[in-house]
Amino acid sequence: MDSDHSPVNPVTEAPGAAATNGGVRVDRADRMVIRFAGDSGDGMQLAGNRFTDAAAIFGNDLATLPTFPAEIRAPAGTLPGVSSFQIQIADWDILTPGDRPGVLVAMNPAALKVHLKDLRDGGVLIINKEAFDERNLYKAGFESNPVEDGTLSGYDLHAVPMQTLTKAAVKGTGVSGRAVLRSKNFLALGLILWMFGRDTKVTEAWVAKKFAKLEAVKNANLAALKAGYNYGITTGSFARQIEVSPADLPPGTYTNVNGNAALSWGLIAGAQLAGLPLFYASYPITPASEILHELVRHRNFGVKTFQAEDEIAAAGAALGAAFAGSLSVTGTSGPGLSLKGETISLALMTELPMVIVDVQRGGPSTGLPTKPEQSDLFLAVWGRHGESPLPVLAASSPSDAFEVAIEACRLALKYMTPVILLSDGYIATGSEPWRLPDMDALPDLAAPLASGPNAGDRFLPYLRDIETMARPWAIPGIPGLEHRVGGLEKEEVTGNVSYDPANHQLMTDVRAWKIANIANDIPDVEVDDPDGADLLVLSWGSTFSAVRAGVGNARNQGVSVAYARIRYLSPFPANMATVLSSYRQVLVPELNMGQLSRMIKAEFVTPVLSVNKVEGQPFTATEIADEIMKVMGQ
Amino acid sequence: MDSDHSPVNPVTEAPGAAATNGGVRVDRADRMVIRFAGDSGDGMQLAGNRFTDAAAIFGNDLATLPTFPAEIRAPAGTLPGVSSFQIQIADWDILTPGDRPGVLVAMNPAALKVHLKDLRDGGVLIINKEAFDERNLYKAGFESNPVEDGTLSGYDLHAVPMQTLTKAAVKGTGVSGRAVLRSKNFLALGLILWMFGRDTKVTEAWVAKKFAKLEAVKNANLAALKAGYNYGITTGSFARQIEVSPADLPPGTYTNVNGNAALSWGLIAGAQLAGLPLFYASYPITPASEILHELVRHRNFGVKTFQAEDEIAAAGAALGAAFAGSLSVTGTSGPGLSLKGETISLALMTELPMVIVDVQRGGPSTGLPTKPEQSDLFLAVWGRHGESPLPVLAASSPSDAFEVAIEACRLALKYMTPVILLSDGYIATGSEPWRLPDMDALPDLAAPLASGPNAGDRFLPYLRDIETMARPWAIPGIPGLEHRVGGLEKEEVTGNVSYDPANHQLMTDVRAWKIANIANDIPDVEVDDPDGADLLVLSWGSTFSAVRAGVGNARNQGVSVAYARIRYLSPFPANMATVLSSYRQVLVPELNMGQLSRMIKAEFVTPVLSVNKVEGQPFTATEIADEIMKVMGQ
Amino acid sequence: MTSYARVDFQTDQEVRWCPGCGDYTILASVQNFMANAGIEREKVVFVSGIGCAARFPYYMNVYGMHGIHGRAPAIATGVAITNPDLSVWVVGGDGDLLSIGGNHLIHAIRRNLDLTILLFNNQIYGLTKGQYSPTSEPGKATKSSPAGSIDHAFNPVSLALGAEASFVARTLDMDRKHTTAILQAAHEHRGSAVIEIYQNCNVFNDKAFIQLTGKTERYANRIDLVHGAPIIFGAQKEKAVVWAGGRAEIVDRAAVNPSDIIVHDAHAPDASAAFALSRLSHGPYGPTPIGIFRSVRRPVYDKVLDEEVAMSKAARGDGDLKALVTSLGTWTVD
Amino acid sequence: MTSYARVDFQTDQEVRWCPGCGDYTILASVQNFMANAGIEREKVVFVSGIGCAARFPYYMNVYGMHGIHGRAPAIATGVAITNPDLSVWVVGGDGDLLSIGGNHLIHAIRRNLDLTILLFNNQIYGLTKGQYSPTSEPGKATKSSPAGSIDHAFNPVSLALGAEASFVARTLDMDRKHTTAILQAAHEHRGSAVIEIYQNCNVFNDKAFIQLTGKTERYANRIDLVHGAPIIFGAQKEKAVVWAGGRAEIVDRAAVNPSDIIVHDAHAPDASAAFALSRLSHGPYGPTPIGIFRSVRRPVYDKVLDEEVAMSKAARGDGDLKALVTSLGTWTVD
Ligand SMILES: Cc1ncc(C[n+]2csc(CCOP(=O)(O)OP(=O)(O)O)c2C)c(N)n1
Ligand SMILES: Cc1ncc(C[n+]2csc(CCOP(=O)(O)OP(=O)(O)O)c2C)c(N)n1
Ligand code: SF4
Ligand code: SF4
Ligand SMILES: [Mg+2]
Ligand SMILES: [Mg+2]
Repeated sequence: MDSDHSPVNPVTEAPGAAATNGGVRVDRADRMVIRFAGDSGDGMQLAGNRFTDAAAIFGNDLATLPTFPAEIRAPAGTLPGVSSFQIQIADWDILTPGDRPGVLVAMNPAALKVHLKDLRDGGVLIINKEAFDERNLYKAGFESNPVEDGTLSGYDLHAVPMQTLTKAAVKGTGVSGRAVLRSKNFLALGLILWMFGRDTKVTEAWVAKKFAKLEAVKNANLAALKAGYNYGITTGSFARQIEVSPADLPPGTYTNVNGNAALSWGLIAGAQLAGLPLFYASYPITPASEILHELVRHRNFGVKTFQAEDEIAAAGAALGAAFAGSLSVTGTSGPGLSLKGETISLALMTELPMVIVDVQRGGPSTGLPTKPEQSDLFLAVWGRHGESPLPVLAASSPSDAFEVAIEACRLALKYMTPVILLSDGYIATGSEPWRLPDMDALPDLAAPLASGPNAGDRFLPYLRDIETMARPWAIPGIPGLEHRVGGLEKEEVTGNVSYDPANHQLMTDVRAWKIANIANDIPDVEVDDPDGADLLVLSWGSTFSAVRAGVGNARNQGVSVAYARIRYLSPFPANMATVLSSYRQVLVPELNMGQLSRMIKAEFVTPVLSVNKVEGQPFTATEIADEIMKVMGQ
Repeated sequence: MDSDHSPVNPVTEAPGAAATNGGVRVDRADRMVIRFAGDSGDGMQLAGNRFTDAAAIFGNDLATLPTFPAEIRAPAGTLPGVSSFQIQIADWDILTPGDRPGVLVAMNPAALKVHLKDLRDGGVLIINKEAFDERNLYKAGFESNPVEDGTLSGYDLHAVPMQTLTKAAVKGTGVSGRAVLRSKNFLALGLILWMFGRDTKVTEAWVAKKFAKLEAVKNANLAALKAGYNYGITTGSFARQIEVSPADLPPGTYTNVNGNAALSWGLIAGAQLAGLPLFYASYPITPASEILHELVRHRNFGVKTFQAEDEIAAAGAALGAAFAGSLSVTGTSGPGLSLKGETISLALMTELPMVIVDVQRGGPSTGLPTKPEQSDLFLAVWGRHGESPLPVLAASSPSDAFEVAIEACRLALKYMTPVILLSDGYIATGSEPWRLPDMDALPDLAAPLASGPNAGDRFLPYLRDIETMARPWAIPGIPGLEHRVGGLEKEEVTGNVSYDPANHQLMTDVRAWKIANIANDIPDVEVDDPDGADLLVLSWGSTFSAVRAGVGNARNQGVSVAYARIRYLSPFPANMATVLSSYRQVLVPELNMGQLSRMIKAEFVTPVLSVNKVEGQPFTATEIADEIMKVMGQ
Repeated sequence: MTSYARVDFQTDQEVRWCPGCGDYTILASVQNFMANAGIEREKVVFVSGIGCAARFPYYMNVYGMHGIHGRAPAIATGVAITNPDLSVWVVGGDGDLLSIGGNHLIHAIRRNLDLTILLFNNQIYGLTKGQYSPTSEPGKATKSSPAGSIDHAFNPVSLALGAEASFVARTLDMDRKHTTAILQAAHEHRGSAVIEIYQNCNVFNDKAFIQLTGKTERYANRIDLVHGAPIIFGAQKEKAVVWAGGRAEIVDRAAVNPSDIIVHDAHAPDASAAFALSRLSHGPYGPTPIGIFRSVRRPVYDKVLDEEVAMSKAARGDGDLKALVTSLGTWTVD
Repeated sequence: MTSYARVDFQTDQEVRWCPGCGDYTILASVQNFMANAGIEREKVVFVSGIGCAARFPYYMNVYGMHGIHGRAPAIATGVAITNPDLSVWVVGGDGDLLSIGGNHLIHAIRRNLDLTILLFNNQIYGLTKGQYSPTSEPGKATKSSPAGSIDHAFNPVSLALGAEASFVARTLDMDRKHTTAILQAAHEHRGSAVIEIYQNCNVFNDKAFIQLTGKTERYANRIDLVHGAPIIFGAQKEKAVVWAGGRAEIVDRAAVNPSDIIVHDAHAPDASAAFALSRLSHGPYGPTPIGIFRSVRRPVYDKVLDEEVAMSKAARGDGDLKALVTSLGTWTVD
């Protein structure tokens, strides 16, 4: 997996060098995967997010993968109650949160049980020693104490008395009782910050702001943070530091953003660029809810949010808002998309602009609600009664979600059509540094707004633009444009109800043509193929980052392989057929059982190889690289 | 179109012979298409249905096509208010209601306006002369009276004073006022019965029974019927009779049945054969409502029907009934199927048996609710979030619906899975003679019912049958089988909730395998190919009858062509690949824009030719034959 | 005020209900009301679901959407929120708004969106040709209940009140004057105004409301609710309604003290009295109240949300995209 | 009567609610009730939707289905219709049963299916981590309403009464004795029995019901409804409820004639009084009634349908397939 075959650091499984810093060994690494794991009540997401910020501001490239239990708070100490946060930091442009951690923080036996198998051999293992008592060991299903029975001998183990340390640290800050131990995540964080040579300032500032109104809590957390940091400095037992230099990223201003936030901002941007109010209707559902939570905070952008009684109402309200002149969006996850189909079909018939966001999760049915999957593609493209074509787009990373959201708005408005935008649980909650685009250079979005009659003194709601085939959008309030739309087949031009056979064929053809024609208004698929490969790895959505990393691995192993991602799944970009026919083999990795594969076969009647995985987890770069090697017969 | 090139009868566009019967010319024809057309209030459906019965009992083969306006009662006399009923009768095994009528009854100008273009040149045209007044002509959009302006000179026109005749006939029966003219459909029917040499007995018996409680109405209708019949006998002007001999159908007992009724009976049969109570939950929707209307009348079969508050509730109730041990069915049309997706997905996860009937209509959205289409195929096969495979079957004719319904029940029960059964508006309301199968020879349907613990003293709800992979069905009420199912991913064997990555992959695979394996338990596709053709015409659903007839036409023109129909659309029959690869070209006609075509390409990566039509009307045999000739370069 | 005639509110689409259908009368009442009230056409939006009643928007020369079955209140919610200045009307049948659309209806009512909701109650599914509906009386024989329906019926007024309605009224298709007065009051009401209109379906459920419309029956059965007036009715006004331990009771007027007769208070903050009046009949069988049951002020959803946006802009300034994307902190790579 | 202990109703699945969640107490109450009442385990079916509350079936050692969000009443309807001998229970949260599932709930209530419906009202969306629900008080700050919710809340008891409920009660998670008594009454009731259970979500909406459960507050606020007893409450029973022109009013007991104090009649055929009592509070802010608001007999849907089948069989004989397919008339071709 490494190009230069230099000795591999067991912690990063990447080449590195070691030095010492006042007796402490300092490993240098180009990348590092750290995983915080503990009980849901242990605050691991918080610790992970704070560490992410510190790393980002230090200038590392990074990618994160939070993993939550399905329960709000599963019983403390149990396996289902484990919550974890993984982050990869690197001094180069990395793409995934990493396959296997080199550093694992395990706050209790259950966390160890769940995550130990992933830790690299020789990796750093930091445990909260005092949590390894009889009760917790039993709950986690350990027969004997792994700290003592040799199970952990292959690792660089640090058994830290976190509870004692925390208690001592917070003494005098005013917190008491059960609240005392709540600060122990900050203790662990302090230790990790020390380990990676980050100081605590960024985190301190955050704590001071966040807990401004809770003086005691603030002080306790700060005290624990410093105690952890100092524990690293002072404890002889802890004789290891790891240095990951700032990444050599393209120049620019960066922020660290997760997919749901970036997507929300993209929608806000879309509305601003179109000069329209944004309306977002949604019914809460994991992992899409945060889009609602984010948007509701930006009323000063003219954003109106509506928490509907269910997904059907959310779609209906979005459609009504579209009729009334909003840039309308409704967001959900798989079960909700199944429910919205009938309303989307009405949007399609009335030819109103609307964006439907689907943050995919594991299915079918309630499935694995907190896990990512890409198995709603068929539903998005083909899951409505009648002939119901519409554009389908997919975001491929947290920051990409911003751009794709704007693009979805553009197509909806320009072509007067509902557009489905696919994200997934991995993109939604994972974060990465995002180089901010020039906000002034974003495109203006335009819709075919009607300002007056379009046929003498009459207004004909289905008199189309001859180029886009979009019908005019006449917004209530304008005299003379009164008109009616609806779900019965419409007569061409007038939009009146029509049962005429030829008209139904015509309108079906026009609706299909209008969408198919969008292929001419979107960028071609871009293939990365430096040296004319035979094999193309084609991905869509979040699989892209693993594909890029996996292809990188394979290339490092001397294999020539091309890769591309499809952002537009319906219609496909205009050059798709050419691209497909340029390769002897096309490999399509998906977090489903082969949906894009089948779509490509249906459209281009060309064989493709599928790699499929539905395990509630993203592909790892290694899995992709292995698959490439297999196909290449290596 | 005719094989022997004998002179073609303009009325049937088929070879025939003429004779005379007491001065009246009698045309002999092997088939004849008759269309009754009038205002929705004119009782054309009734007239058509009564004529159908008379023809059926006489022994003709037949096929019918009723066409309703979308409105309950559009304003009298207008074009949208026209209602029609077409029937083809023949002395041989016909398949379609015919392309263009040879006899047209037009009760008013609007009916003439709408239907005249279809009448064959030289065809018989019977009009209700007195309805052609200023007002009605205006409403139908005639500028001058077609009866007088020469428009109708190319037809064998009979302008009958139906109103005067009816008034005279019903005098003294006790009906009065506006009710008098209601009997004029019976007058027209009497005339047509005479024309085809059928007597009025069958119809009289029906009238007597139907209107038993309405003495006056009964007598008026009987009087009008006879008056019409006698008008034929006595009027010199009406110098033509047509004779279509009884068909040479295979021996057996026949009944005349429409698709919704046959399907309902199939469900009842399925429940009887399985020894289970039938539960049917539905929300009314055209053209599926009659299944509910039919089933509700058969409580003595243990049928419980439930008119739910919406389609989601209907699906939910069906699922609950399945859990509780019913043979559960929910029926709907396209918009309703869009709504049921989430619940179907739960049925799939809980692996409970359930049949979902979709009587397809024109889409998208509300579309053309009273017209047939085949555009829900994608939705049925691929229209659910997550990986959601399930069996999809399609009925190809009214009588076939009986058999396919039983087959859907068989698969649902044997494999513990939801099954989607597709019909369409054409099958639903059209009728044909059905040779009754031997009811004693129908298969026994079996489900994997649990009667006790299956693992020592425990009951494991996901411990599968090793052959079918079906899980056991434990019906509430049995001690010791208490268990819980649900929509979260289930652990193999135990059925407990599981978030385990490998388990999710395993269960996804098992669910897919279970459905794919059904290919080994269903008949192969049967191809009709007497002389090794190069071209295969592949159809599904109601398109089959036009395909069979169209292939017949083409063969008559000397072309060698094979045809087959697919009853099983998911999974495809085991020999599909072999069949497809046996032909140089495969032509797939569909009342959609190419859904089966795409499915075949996606599955077999083989090109097919599509013939598509979405005009709210079935294919005609001629259209299919023409397409075949085009492909064959003829 | 714009000056209109009824024809200004008519479209060029042929009205396609069955001859004799009560929907015609309601259409005329609404068109006349709008013309007379001088409501600006371009500010009016009609949203409907699916059903005979739901074809209404096609015949109103205003903005309109013929939606999907049951979803009109949800669609209308989006319209009202986007532009609170519009006059948004919802039209649907008893199937559309109470069966498949029941949830959207009660939630719109609860939130008090500024909608006028016309519920055409003909106690049957018209468009699908005659199945029983959630307001059909138990025992009704229909295509889907040949042996008589076993569903207990909703009382739409009670249901709306249970769902926190700020305005609920009932009127009759045939009584155009009454209909017009109710339309006027509902139009003036800010918030969700529900009007149950008893509408005759002469094809599938003829004479369902004969007790209230029949020449002889109506005098005995029609109880006119008038705010501030005692509730008395009957051909000779010989009947009265009084309180009887938490419920309303019909008595002979002569038998009670005039001061015991309920003086109708449509503006009572507590919905209990209105609810009690709604229980006097269940479907129009026997004496049945007509008129405005309840009309009170409550915050109006779309207006409040609009204010929230305005206040946020005032407090934080118009949203700035650059500030937004940098709000989580940034770092620079040169 | 089978003899059970609580453990017989427990499953081997670990209970996974947050520590301190009110759901634990309710689970214990239900399990104990079932064990003590000797309900045959195999005859019990629990159906739920999605939410924290909706995980209930996993913990009950009976037949159960964890359904999809909002659809439990519909699913339960199918269970009850198929086998009216089963004891069918529905469990869901305020989001599950009142938001997405509102329509199925009111229709199940209207039809009077034989279901016992446990509505765990914690006035929040628990499982999705804290958005406001249809019962959240206006102004509530949550993740989806940081500036305070602008939704007016449902009063579940009023809504159920507006939907023609034959049995409605309210109880508190913490008061296991009260809960048990209500469970008993609901179980004995034939038809849909709705129990609103005020349930504390200590993570996202802690102490929402403190006015009814708090050691000091509860005396002033808890109004116990007991059939046949006068409605009096307060630490010294110093408060009483009387009729005041169609609504219920809280007064000082001393200030009224004892005979004016309402004697609670849960069996009153007219739902008006129960409705009026439900309006005394909206959410537990101030004095709030607890107990059975209404309990009356109405035909039970699943039983009536079952009888229809039996009667049809008795009248027409068991269905015969051959007769069915030949019923439209046949002809023979030899
Ligand atoms: C999703 C969906 N389900 C069912 C239907 C069929 N449908 C159309 S209108 C209607 C009910 C009509 O009754 P009502 O709402 O009372 O209106 P009316 O025709 O009586 O005015 C039904 C069931 C549909 N169009 N869409
Ligand atoms: C169709 C669908 N929409 C949304 C969700 C997400 N969801 C799960 S539970 C829930 C609401 C939970 O609130 P409540 O019903 O009050 O139950 P609680 O968790 O408070 O007990 C939501 C919105 C879902 N699972 N399915
Ligand atoms: S079916 Fe009834 S409601 Fe519909 S248009 Fe005809 S009369 Fe009116
Ligand atoms: S989130 Fe609230 S309701 Fe859900 S389990 Fe936790 S405490 Fe209970
Ligand atoms: Mg109706
Ligand atoms: Mg809740």
